[in-house]
Amino acid sequence: MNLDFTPDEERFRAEVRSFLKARLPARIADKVRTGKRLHKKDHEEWHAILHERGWLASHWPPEYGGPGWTTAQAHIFDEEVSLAFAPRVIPFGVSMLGPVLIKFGTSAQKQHWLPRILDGTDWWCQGYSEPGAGSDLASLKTSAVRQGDHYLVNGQKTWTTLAQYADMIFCLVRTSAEGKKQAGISFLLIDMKSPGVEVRPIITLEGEHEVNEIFFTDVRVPVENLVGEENMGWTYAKYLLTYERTSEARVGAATASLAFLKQIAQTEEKGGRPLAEDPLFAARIARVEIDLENMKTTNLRVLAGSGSSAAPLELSAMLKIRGTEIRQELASLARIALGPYAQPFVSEALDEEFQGSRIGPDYAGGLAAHYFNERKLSIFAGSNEVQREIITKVSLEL
Amino acid sequence: MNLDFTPDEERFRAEVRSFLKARLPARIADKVRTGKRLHKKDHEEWHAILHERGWLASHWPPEYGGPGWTTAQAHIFDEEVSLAFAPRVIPFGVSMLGPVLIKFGTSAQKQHWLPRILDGTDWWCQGYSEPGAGSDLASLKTSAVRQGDHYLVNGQKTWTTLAQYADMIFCLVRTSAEGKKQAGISFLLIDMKSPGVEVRPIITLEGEHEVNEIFFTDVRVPVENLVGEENMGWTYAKYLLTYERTSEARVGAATASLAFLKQIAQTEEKGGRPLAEDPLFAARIARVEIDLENMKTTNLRVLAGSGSSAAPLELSAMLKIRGTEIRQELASLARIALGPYAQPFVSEALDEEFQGSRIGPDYAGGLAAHYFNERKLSIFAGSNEVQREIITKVSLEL
Amino acid sequence: MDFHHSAERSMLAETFGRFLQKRYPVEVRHEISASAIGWSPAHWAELAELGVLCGLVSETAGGFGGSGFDIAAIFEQLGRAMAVEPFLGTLMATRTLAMVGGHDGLIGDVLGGASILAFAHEESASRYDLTNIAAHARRDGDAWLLNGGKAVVPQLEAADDIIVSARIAGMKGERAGIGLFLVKRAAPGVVVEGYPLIDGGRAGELQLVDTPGLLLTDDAHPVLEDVVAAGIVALSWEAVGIMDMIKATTLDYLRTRHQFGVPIGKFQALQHRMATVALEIEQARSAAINAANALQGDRAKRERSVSAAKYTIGRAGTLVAEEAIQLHGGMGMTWELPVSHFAKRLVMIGHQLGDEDHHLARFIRFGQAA
Amino acid sequence: MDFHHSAERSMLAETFGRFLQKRYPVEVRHEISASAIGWSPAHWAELAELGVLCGLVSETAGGFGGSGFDIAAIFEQLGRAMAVEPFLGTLMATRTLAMVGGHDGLIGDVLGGASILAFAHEESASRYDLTNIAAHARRDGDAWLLNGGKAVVPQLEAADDIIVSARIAGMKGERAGIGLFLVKRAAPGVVVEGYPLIDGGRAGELQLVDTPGLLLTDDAHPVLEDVVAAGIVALSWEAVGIMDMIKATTLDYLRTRHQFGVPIGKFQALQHRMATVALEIEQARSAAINAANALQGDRAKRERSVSAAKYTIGRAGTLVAEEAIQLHGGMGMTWELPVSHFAKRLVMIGHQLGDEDHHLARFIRFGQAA
Repeated sequence: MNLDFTPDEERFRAEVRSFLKARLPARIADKVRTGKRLHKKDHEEWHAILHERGWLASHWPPEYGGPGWTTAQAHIFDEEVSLAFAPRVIPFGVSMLGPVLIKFGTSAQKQHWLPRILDGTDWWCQGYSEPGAGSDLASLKTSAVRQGDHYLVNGQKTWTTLAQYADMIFCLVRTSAEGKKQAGISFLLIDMKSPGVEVRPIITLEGEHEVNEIFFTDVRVPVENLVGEENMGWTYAKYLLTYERTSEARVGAATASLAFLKQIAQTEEKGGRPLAEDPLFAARIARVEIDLENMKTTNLRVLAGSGSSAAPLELSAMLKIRGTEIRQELASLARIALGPYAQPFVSEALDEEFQGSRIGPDYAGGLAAHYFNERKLSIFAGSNEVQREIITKVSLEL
Repeated sequence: MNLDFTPDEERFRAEVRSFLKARLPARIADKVRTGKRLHKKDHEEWHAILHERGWLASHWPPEYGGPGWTTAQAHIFDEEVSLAFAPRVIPFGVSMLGPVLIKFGTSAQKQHWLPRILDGTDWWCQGYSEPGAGSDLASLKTSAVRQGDHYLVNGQKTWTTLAQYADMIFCLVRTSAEGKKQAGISFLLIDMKSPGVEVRPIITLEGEHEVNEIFFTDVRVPVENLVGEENMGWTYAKYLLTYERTSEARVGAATASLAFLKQIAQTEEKGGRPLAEDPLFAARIARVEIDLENMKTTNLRVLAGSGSSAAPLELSAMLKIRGTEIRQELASLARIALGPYAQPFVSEALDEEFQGSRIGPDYAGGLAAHYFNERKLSIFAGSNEVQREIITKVSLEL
Repeated sequence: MDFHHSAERSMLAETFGRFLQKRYPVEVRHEISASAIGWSPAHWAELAELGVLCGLVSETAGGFGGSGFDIAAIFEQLGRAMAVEPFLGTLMATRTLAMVGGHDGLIGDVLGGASILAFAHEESASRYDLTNIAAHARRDGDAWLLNGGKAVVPQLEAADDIIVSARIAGMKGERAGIGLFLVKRAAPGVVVEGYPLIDGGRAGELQLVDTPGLLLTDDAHPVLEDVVAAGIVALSWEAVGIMDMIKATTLDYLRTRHQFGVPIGKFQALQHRMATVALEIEQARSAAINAANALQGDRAKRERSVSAAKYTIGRAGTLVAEEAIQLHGGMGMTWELPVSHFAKRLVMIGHQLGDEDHHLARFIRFGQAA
Repeated sequence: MDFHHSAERSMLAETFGRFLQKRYPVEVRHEISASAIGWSPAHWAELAELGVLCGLVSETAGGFGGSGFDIAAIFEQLGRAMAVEPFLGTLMATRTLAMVGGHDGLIGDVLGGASILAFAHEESASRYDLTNIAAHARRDGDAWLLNGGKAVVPQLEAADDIIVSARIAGMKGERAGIGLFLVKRAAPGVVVEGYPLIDGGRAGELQLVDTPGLLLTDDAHPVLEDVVAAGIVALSWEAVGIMDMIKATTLDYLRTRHQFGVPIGKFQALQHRMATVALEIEQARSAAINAANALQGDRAKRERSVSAAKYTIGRAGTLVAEEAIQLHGGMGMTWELPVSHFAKRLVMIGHQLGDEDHHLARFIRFGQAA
């Protein structure tokens, strides 16, 4: 056994660092670090920089434009971009649809869509959840009825992240009502500008517009936008979910949050000493820090074991659970660290254009909102209850 | 609202204290305090002392020999005997069978059995659980078939506490296989000296003999030993379980354990200071202390609300859960406080006759064994999972 | 022992509760919260007329309440309605005035709704420690001039007068040498900066530069302790009111939301977690009862009980809020459902007058002293 | 990165595991534990012959292992079998001798099974603090004479020689001035009092009165840290082995035990708790991997990693043990089922070489230093 990185891997880390130093715009990193709102153009700017360097689609095979990294390299890259406060690459095109197209798409689909993902032509969003099908995803009702050279799509999707920016959506739709509910599902790519597509915002508890409802009314979708075979969409979705969950460990992001928390705890005072030296608060930080260090190794075991980022279902479910718990705990501790200044929330102050005075320490403005927003982590992307079901069924065989 | 005791109640407390000072044998209190084994004769001695004073059956109506206390008095009494390290009165006769007989027994049964409970003629044990019917108590199989003036009993009971000392056992037996499984159960009193009764010890994880299996093979039980009506035993058992659970809050016992734990934490040292001053350990103690103080009030609310020790099912289930969790946590902290000296376990040293040298501090000998033994609290007397089911069904209506 | 409110107190609570249900439903509450001033003078005037405010003040000082259980009965209702009006400041300020004596006129104005007071003690660096304040006051002839800042003062902009603590002697951390002053909102050197809170309420930063103030007491520490204890009783019962609402709405959701063909409340894993939530709420209620009961008691018992209560409310409140959101699934994340607002307020109560760790440490200190 | 044992190490672990499965089933283990001496010289001799002990010691000192992952592979198997033999003392004592050098003969005797060593450092009042010892040594001509006591020394009675720490200078709490000595069991002034442990093992109290000892080093602190770190790696992996066994046996029970007409493993509330148990075991395994990996590293990283591991094992171990008993219902309380013995040993590992709180505080200190 050996957990240490090779000299080659350490050289790679240095290369990533100098790239980030040179190319990550300070303005964007600063927004990430201080919890300011990222605009569409911020995401697009960073997306383009990574694409130019060939480092955008870290998990794609080289023949499709991936960098051809080992899992260790991908891990190092993830850690370094997080620590540098780079924005997370919006995952829907690059991390989710891309791998599905590469594995199940026709060559025409690959040739058409993959380059457009890389160069940012299409902003993708994900159409999985429905109002009546949350944890019970397979009970989805949005229907696609084949009519000659197109499908007619009717129904509703919900919790669609950043759909307000999206050009395209990949959807799970019902193409058959026969057999098990998992059996009649297909995987369809839909143009958001099609007539009959309507996006309505959902305002989340901290007042932000991040997720949406999408209504489909007699939307025509060309049959060539079907991915793989009709009624086989559940298989592709499961493949994608595995991908999604592994990434939900988000080791890099948690590491950056921990560093940020420690900085806050050094700045905040309690009884005339840094809060970081308060025995109870220091213990809280240390507990989550140890949990994170353990999870880093669990994550590496998954990566090393599978040779790719697709992981045995059990461990990826564990990573989803513990990864989100850790990030929620870090958000919670940052909120607690602020004391009374967790309360003020001037929403406009999260915009970079804001000129007014800030209340409390400069890092305080969005931390309570962030804490509340992060409650979603254990709900979305397969709730942690669903993950426990997976562990139960797949591994415990109960 | 008013949580304070009246001057009369405080006078009563003083009276209890002076009684305990005068009559509780120091030898017995010392054994309880230091976790030594209590023998049958120790229990009998204390039982007789309480009976002589008329304070044995604190919840019985005066006409049957109870003291006629208010709930506040019973509460005060419970607290004081615990703090004085009196042994807990073995509950099977006094606290469990007694109330059932008083409510459901014939006058012949009351006249015969109640005085014998009070004067200690009969040591009772409880025959509820069976190997195949633990949490699912109503699925019990031990059968009683009516044959003229007696029942013929066959089957097996388990987890029968102190059956090795018992003269009598009250049993739930199946008298009918028809209808719902709860419908065919009867409540029977069985002489342990009857032919066909066999007691086999179960050794628990710390090596003690406290519980037993009991086998019934063609045991003849006179029909006059049926309590109440045939096939109505489930009703009586539920009545009794409510009684049992309320008492499982064991506020007095927990208060005494907390005081003992604090004493240990003052004696043990960490980094040259009392362990009690270590911030993390102090926080552990304080958390359970606050939880206990809250539970004391929850318990008083139950007592005040019902006017008797039978409580609304929901709150009594909560008291069972939290009461046992608190006592388990106290046992756990005592174990942790010992450091390396939690490990030695010289079983004979728990006997008062033991003449050998003791390992570590004088309070150390039985604390780890006690911690392991206390794991039973969340399993027996209706496991805490069963209590959560009760809360769900009765109160949450889910 | 008696766990029932007196008939008068029950009647007040019921009247108040009915008023809020009818006149302060959640839509109205959101409107008020989103308004420029962030509270409703109209509702306030009506509540003053109803006599609700008098429940916060003892008879000797012109009210008809002021005991721990009076405060409890009122704030429990406030919690259920998520009311944002300046109740906490009113409680703490009038209680201060009642303790120092000689201000019955002003108390009368406040109880009648003619005047509003804020209570400004916490500062940007004090982190809940009552003695850790930097604002100071100096004599200038017959007058006192105050300098310094106060942080996150609830409904500061609404106040006509502000009660402000400031050092007149001694060092940070010392009990002696703290004064309490009555400062006019319109006095020279007063700068107020108001802002919204994440929980829908409103607060403000106070800056004082050579601001004249009327000395209320030059030995404020015992007053601060008592007044903060009353504030903690209030917040604890506000939290209990919120938790009962959260429990009810979450149970409703569990009974009606279907997944996998059954109400999600049929899933045992959720049932058992909900049972724990219900248990913690009952324990929190007991803690709040203990604190209300001890408010009239001797100092050590009072401080121990309020710290136990605030710790309990902090811990249980976070659990209840987080579990409620989780059990509501995505819906618990939306602005649309009241549960998210209850959850926000409940968690933020943990950031007022001391958090879980602060009060646990305090409980330990008072335990050792006893 | 590579998460596989080397071929040699895998083979040793497999051989050892097979041996234990065949020759050390739980009935035999209980017999050995209940015997007068509380361990099995016969098994020990066979294991020495198999070469298992050599896995604990580096090549340069006469073994063929000694790395963190060598120790891991052996102790994981010990945990699965609940073996009570003097492995921990052997590891810590031979590692001490290897570090100070010049005792290859004695190491050879130990690895060959001809001699057994105990490692005696902890005292009745030291509470896991390496520098907090009261035993002391003084020069007497060319010799050193030791006085003091050592507490709960694993398998002390089995030892032919004992490695003992004692102050030769300085005060409690100081790193400098601690010596390590080799003491003959038969030396004058040695009093050994053996006793059984709650987990089925055996230990003893050591008293030394003017006992001659051979000085191994007069700067023992770095040696103690390294040797204790190795001991923690060992205990962590013993715990991992136990937890895997507990998980397997609990899952078996959940699948076969029926209540309410179905296997209790069908109850979702239990499923979700078991999923958490499984998750915690994987996190504990990762912690144990980190510690084994860091054993060869620089001091700060090593100490930080072993404290993280011991904290994790302490916390997870208690959870796993308690949940296993609970999920077994009454059966988990019985002597008859192995699960109760696994649980006892697992919890008691938390009382050796530092508990959860001790190592959490230590992790914080090393984190601040780094």
